[in-house]
Amino acid sequence: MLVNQFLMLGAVLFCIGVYGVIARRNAVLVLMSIELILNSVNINLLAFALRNGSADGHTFALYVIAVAAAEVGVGLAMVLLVYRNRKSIALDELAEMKG
Amino acid sequence: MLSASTEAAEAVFTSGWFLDHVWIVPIIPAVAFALIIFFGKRLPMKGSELGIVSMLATLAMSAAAAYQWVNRVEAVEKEVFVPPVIKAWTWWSSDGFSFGIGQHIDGLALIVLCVVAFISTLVQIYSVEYLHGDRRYTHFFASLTLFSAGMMNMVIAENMLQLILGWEIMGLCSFMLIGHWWEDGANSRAALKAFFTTRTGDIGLLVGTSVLFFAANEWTQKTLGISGFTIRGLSAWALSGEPSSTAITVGAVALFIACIGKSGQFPLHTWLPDAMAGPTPVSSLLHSSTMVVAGVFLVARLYPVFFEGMNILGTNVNFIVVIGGITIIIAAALAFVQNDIKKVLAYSTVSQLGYMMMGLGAGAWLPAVFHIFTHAFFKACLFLGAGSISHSASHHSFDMKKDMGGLRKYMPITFITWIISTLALCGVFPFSGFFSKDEIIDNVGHNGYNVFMIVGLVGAFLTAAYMTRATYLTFFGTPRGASAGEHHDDAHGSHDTHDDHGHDAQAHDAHDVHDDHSSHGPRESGKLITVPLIILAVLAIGSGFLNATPFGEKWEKLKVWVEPRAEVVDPTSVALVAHGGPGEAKSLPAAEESEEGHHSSPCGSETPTDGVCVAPQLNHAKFKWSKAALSLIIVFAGILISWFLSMQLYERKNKALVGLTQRNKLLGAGYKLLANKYYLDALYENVIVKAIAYPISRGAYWVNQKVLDGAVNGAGIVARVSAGWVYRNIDQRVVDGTVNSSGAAAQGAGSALRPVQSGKVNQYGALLFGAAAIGALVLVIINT
Amino acid sequence: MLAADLLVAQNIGFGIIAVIMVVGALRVVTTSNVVHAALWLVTVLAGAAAQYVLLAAEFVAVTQVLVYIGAVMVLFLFGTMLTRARIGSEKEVNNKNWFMGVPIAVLLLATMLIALNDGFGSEELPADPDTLVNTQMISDQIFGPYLLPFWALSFVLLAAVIGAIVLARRD
Amino acid sequence: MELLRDNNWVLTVGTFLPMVGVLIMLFIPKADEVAQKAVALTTAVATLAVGVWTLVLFDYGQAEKLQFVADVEWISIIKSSYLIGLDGISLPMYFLSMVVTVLVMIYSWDHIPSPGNPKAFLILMLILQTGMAGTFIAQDLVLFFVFFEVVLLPMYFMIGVWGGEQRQYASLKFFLYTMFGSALMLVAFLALFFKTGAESFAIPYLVENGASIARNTQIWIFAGMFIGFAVKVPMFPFHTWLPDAHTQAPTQGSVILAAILLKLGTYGFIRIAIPVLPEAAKEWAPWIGLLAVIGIIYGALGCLAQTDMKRLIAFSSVAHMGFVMLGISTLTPFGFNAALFGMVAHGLITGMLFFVAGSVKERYHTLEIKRLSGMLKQVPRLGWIMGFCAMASLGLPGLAGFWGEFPAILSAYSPAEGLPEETFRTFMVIAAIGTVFAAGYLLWLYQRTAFGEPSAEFSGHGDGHDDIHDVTKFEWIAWTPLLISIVVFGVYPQLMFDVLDPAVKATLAAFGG
Repeated sequence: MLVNQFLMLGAVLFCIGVYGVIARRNAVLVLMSIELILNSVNINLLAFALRNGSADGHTFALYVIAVAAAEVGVGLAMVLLVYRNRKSIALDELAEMKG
Repeated sequence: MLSASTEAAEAVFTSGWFLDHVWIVPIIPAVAFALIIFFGKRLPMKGSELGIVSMLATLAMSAAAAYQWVNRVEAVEKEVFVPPVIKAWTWWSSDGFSFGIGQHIDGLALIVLCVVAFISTLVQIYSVEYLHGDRRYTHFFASLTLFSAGMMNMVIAENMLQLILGWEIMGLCSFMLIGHWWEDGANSRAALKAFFTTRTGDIGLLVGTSVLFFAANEWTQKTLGISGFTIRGLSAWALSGEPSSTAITVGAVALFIACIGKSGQFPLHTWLPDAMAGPTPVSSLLHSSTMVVAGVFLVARLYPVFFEGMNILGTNVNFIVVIGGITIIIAAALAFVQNDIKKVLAYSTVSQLGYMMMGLGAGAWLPAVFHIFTHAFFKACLFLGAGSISHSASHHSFDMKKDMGGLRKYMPITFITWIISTLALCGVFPFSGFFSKDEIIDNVGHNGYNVFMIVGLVGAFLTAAYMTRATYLTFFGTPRGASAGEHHDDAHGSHDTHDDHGHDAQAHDAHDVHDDHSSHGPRESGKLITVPLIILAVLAIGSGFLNATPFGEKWEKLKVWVEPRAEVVDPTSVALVAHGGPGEAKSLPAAEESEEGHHSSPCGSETPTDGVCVAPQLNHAKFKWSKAALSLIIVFAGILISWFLSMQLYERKNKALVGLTQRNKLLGAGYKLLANKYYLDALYENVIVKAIAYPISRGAYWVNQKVLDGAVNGAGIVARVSAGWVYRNIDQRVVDGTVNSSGAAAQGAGSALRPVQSGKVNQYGALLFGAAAIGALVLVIINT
Repeated sequence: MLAADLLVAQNIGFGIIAVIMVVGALRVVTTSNVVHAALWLVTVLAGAAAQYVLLAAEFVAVTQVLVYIGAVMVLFLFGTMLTRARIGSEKEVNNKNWFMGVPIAVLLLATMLIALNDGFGSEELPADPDTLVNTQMISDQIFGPYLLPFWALSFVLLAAVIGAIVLARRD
Repeated sequence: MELLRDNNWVLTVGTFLPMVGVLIMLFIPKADEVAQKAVALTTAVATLAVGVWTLVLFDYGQAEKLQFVADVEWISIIKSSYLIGLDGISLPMYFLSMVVTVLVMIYSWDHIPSPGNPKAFLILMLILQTGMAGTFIAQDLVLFFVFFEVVLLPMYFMIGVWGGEQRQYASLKFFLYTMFGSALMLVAFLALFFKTGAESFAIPYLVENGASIARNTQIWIFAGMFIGFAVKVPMFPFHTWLPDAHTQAPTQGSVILAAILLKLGTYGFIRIAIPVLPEAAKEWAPWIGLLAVIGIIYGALGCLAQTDMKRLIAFSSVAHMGFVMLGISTLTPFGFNAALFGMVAHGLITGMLFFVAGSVKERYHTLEIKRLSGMLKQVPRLGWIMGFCAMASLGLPGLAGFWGEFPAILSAYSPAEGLPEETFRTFMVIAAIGTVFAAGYLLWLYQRTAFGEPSAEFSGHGDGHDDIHDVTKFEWIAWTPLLISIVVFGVYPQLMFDVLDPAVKATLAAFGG
């Protein structure tokens, strides 16, 4: 098994996640794409953990998962709030922060 | 380098207290100036007595010094070099260059010093009467005294810096004096013009001094131990064969430009006639006998520099003599066209200065200096005469046509002194003008400048002509205007507005009283005016005999006293005489006798081998009556012709046609003219006046006014316009614009980037990742 | 010989799972039905768990399945349900300038691949690693050197919980 | 050159005494104006007394050595020490700043500009004095920079609060322009510090091993300093802040600005830029000369185009500083002497001109040249003083102005070896022509304002302009010292050159004297 195969898989997932973030109008879908990105990171971490034979990769993978959970929680809460005010969660309408 | 030749003639030179302390002379008027400024108003005669006393003191001291100098020179036989009495103190020094101040007294300095002191004294006495009751009486005397201080300082200057100091102070005083009645715009403009033109010339002075200083300093320090600024250093350096031709030529030309400016020579002479706007005493002192001579004095003082720089005896034409010649002709031509008596005299002064410059330019050093001496007396006399006429006869107007005529009956003394001075000016035999002006023409011819000799003769002819015309218009014919007793107010016109219009509370204007009794027709002026006139007239006759070449060698006093002897001298005598005192001069073995009776010395021709020259060897034309007769005939012809024409024009004034010409002019010469009087009139009116002479003079005047004056004013306007343009465009728009625009640019960039902040999360994501991608790509490319 | 064909099996396994994951991911970002997207995401996460097993990280794989799929995906589904009633695909789920995403993603992918290729070429993972990482080692790590991040993480989670409650409160 | 450390308290006291005055004034209530003025004046006079005492103590025999040196640990970590000292170069300017402050204090006894509030105005002036004095004695780059900036703030407020109509624009422009300049200068100082082995910021130390820096780095460091100082001088392209600042500044502000602040730039060149970076100085000299000469002609042209008297005087300062920079660009002791003398002379003369302009503005309420005329008749003494200053400013020999210009022209003829002689000689001729322009615009101004008849608008029966009085008591007291010193330095310049010459020779030892 090559280290590369795992890293490349991570990379592909990462890029798909990036496309998702950019292309998606619906906030939830964007959150999902972010999940994709986080997972690709996890794969990388663990690949290197195995390669270097240290447990660091594992701890950080766990931390990433924890953070992802927190992030989805807050993200969805915000989406809920926005939805309640705006009746729509299309991102391109939420432009109040315009410079 | 110094060959200790044993048989060198040990000459011990006497000197006196006065000769050693001539440096006090300029300080007296300077102190008097300060006193007048502060206490003038409170003195009984409002400051004028202080001025006169100081002038008398300077006159006495310079006369005594002259006397002691004569003894010093007479005590030694002809060929020995008489070192000047030099005293120098370091005024200030910066980085090795030391700038001294002190006195450099020799024949030239003393003769001009005496002239300045004498004329200033007479003019100050004259002004007490002339300016009686003037609003700024004290200021007038203050600036007059300051002027004398400046001129005297320049005359005895030991180095160029002191000379520049005096030169500029004179410029300042001429500005203040011309603009004495500055209420009237014309006067202040004339003052401004005078100051600018002289100041433009002064660039030459600054540049010339710097160039010469740096070229000469190294040599003068090495051989003579004195700085390159000193006059004797520069003279010795010029003749030492040391200077490269470019340095000395550039220096000489630059200095000569300053002389052109100051002495009103050809291109920069336009300010002198306008300077007549000043009170008449000022015109007589500054703008005829002393200040305008400064340029000629500078050329005479640094003669070796000009001798080498302009290669004077080398070629038969050089810059100085050309300028001198042109000035003589055009000034004389212009004098014809003038109605204002002071303008005529002004152009005559310019023409006479042209003579002096031509003389110096052609190697006639002594005649030119002698002409300064004589010209000062008779020209001052003429101006004071004109002043006396305006003061007592024509109610302050100087217009010959309108307000003068037939005054010989009413003002005998002024008339006689005027006639004497005119004859002196024209160069008639017994009078001083003959001895000096004729000498110049003679020597110019002798030195090979034949073209300029002819120019001199033509000039003499024209001088005689216009002076006769002026004399006729003022003293002969029927009295016109103010002289005829009409007391019309416009006579108070532009020229001398004595009383000022403003509600002047200060001194009760005594002038009005004075005006009343003059209303009943012209009469002779008071004693304070006539006495100076008489003294000057006497001197106009007497001064000629100081160097009367026609009466043989022993009469040529000035040649002995004034002309510096061109001897090879060991450097010590010229060298640093720390605190003055009579330097012992060891003159080297006398060179062999030359056929002309003066022994020839290498100075000026080739580089002196074992010593130093201080003056170039100049040759003197032997006086021959044949040559003198020629010029006398020309002068008499001029007088007669001009007299005749004036009679025709003004006597027969009633004809309407005649009136048109307003003035006569010189016709052709010869018999036809005299034979047919009537035909003459027709010929004179239609052909000569309209066709030839009239346009030339008018043209000359037009050129003078439009082209030259226009150029000067044009330069002013152009400078103003370009200044405005430069200021508006370059300064405000470009430079200031860039500063303000940098602010605007920052704002512009800001607004350009605003859309990036669109508030859309996706866009941020896109930008973020896009940037990351590009960054990564770059890193990858760099590493692989 | 056993190890060799075990290795081959692992590669084949890796290949299948990788393909499923990529297809799943693509579907997540392209499907117009939000619920489908969520479900595809579940497949991707499951694939990831399988990969962790291949990478000898059983504990993380189990956590992944429990926490990630169990909790987070359920959250997502709740999220989608609460934010709108309609089932089925939504219209224009992508924003206007979606086309911008493609080049960026591709560019990024290309760069990464080049870099990885250049970096790790053909490096082999150790077939029989001498120190297999077991849970006990992980716990030593967490409560050893990485105690501080653990603390920080707990605070983050606490903040997230409180935040979610505050944001989502109805009154 | 070794340092003389005896009685080194005198400099610190001289510089920081005004701050003591400021403290006292802070406690006095704002309303009590007379007390404010009294305290301010006494502090200024006390500082002047200390200045005079410094003159007395100064050992003229060793004018080239730094005297009254005090070296105290200040900020050790960045190796900058509170090193102060005084030698022939900075003595005249140090003393002039004290004299000018006293005169300005006297002048403002009855001339507080529009918004009043003398308390703030006088405090700002005292701070300004400390800043100025400090800059001339600082021998440490960081200290020099601090004082260099301290001077900026009070002047900004003086122009901003008490200025003319567009005072905001003018003060902001002045502040930003100088800040931009000094930022680059700071960069240059730091580069210098590191390039010489990050040992210390002391100028004597830097002078010793400044030359060791590689040639083109020297050139770049010099570039930074050049811009910083050129903005202050001001030299040709960086001068646009001067006319605005002067026209909008109150009289006191523009007098101090013209008399002292412009000299900080040239002093910087002489003290820091040129001795520390000799090769770069040689490289830059022709360009500085070129800009100086352009400044002379450009300033003169600017003056000819002006309609406002104060703006005209401001442009004339650009021209005069052109002469000073020409003197500096020759890199010869003779040129430096001329430049330093020119700085003092320009300070005296232009200071006086601004005083006169201020008084004219206060009487006629306008400085429009077209509307003013016949001043010699209406206010004769003021007219004559203006005439005297105009003559001094155009460089009449016998007055101080001439000894600033003529030696500069003379020195331009033979610059230090290694500099292109022909270019400098052309500069010399152009500068000589500049003197004529100087005569041009000054006399043109004088003729139009002083000569002629007083215009109807102001001659008494105008609308209530009856308070056009001649020179008042306070003005006489404020002006006589300046007038006397212009004449004294004009007649006997050796007074100043004795002090300047040895110090300049010492600093220029690197250029072969």
